[in-house]
Amino acid sequence: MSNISIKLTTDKLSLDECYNFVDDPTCGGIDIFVGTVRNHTKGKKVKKLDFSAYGPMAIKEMELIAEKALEKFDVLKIAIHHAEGMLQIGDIPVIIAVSAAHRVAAFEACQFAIDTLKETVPIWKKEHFSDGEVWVNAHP
Amino acid sequence: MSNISIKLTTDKLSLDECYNFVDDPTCGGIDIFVGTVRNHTKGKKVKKLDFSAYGPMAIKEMELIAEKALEKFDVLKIAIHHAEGMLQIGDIPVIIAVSAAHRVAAFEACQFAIDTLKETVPIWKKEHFSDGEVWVNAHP
Amino acid sequence: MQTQVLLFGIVADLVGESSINLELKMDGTVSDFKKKLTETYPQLQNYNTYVIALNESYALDDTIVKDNDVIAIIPPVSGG
Amino acid sequence: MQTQVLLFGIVADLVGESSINLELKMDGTVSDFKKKLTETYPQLQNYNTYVIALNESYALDDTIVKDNDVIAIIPPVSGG
Repeated sequence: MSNISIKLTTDKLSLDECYNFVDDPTCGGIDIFVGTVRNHTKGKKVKKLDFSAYGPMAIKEMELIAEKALEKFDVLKIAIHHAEGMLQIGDIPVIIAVSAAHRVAAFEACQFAIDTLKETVPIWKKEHFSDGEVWVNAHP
Repeated sequence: MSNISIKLTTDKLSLDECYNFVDDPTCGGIDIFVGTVRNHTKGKKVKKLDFSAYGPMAIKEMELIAEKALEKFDVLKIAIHHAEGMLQIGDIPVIIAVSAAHRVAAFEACQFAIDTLKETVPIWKKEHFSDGEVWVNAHP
Repeated sequence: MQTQVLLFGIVADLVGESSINLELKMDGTVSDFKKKLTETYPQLQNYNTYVIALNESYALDDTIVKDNDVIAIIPPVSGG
Repeated sequence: MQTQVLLFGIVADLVGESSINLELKMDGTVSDFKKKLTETYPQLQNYNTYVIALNESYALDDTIVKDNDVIAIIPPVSGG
């Protein structure tokens, strides 16, 4: 669909690419959420994060989220881009951009999309510390 | 303050500049709101928008919003950049970026900032149609 | 006292100036200022949705206007 | 029937493989598959917080596993 952009990639994610995809002459507001790799978690220093994905299913689930966001909220276009592979502090694992005629819908759809992504999309991150590594959320 | 970036400018606003300002090794999420010039309002086709500001007070009020956002929400850095002068369809009147350790605070602070900006910052826009022009909100 | 008043948006259009000078009595309030403004510019009689800023901060109706205060008339804002 | 099972995250680590083959009876359910999996890989006995996907969609415990279905074991996700 031309109003949905989904990407799972080992390349660096691009804020401008997401912005340009959702920008539209009929839109009045764009909300963009950018996940970033934090240098600490529960008081421990993180060195890097390794993201692995069940690729085909991750893309399907991201498409489902995008379709649901367009259905549920009065929004125009949505981009959901996620990175795979080894990320350093400050790198970007995920960008979600949503455009809407009115800003409240853009905010709501963007929050819905990131909340749902963190629940349903089969992507896993392993945190690397100086003294070992651990799968995040593996033991909820 | 080094965790607040305020700008009122006739230059093109930059998404990357706002992102780079708020990005921080301790942050896990960044929310960015981008206002865009819509090509219609209440069914009428808009040609362009002219933004004028009471400059010194607009900057003071944006600083107040930024300080209040840092106080009210658990966020790290905030950028509020606003354009002045004549903008065309697709141009960007405003960018607000907020970084936080956890994403919910970033979303909340960003919404708070744009909502408050639209109420308190002395900036006015005049919509130019093919058959005339009108100050937005002048007669609420 | 002689004051300088900054006008913006539709108020500047209605008055036809972006800055005016107004003679005010000493120790008058923002309310007094508004009355004087409407007397001097009757075209503002039907337009009273503005608020007043003194020295780049929003002022209340009972705030005292002091000598050398920068007065600004702020019609409903529409930034963003 | 012979099925291919994809493993991810901590489950792949526990089993030591990212893909395994498992002999399943015809017309068994996802529940039956899970039982067989734990019998074959006892190291998963104390790890049951995963869910199952069939053909890249989440499946329920009573879904029938058909021949040629792509089975995947999905431990708690942590993307974003």
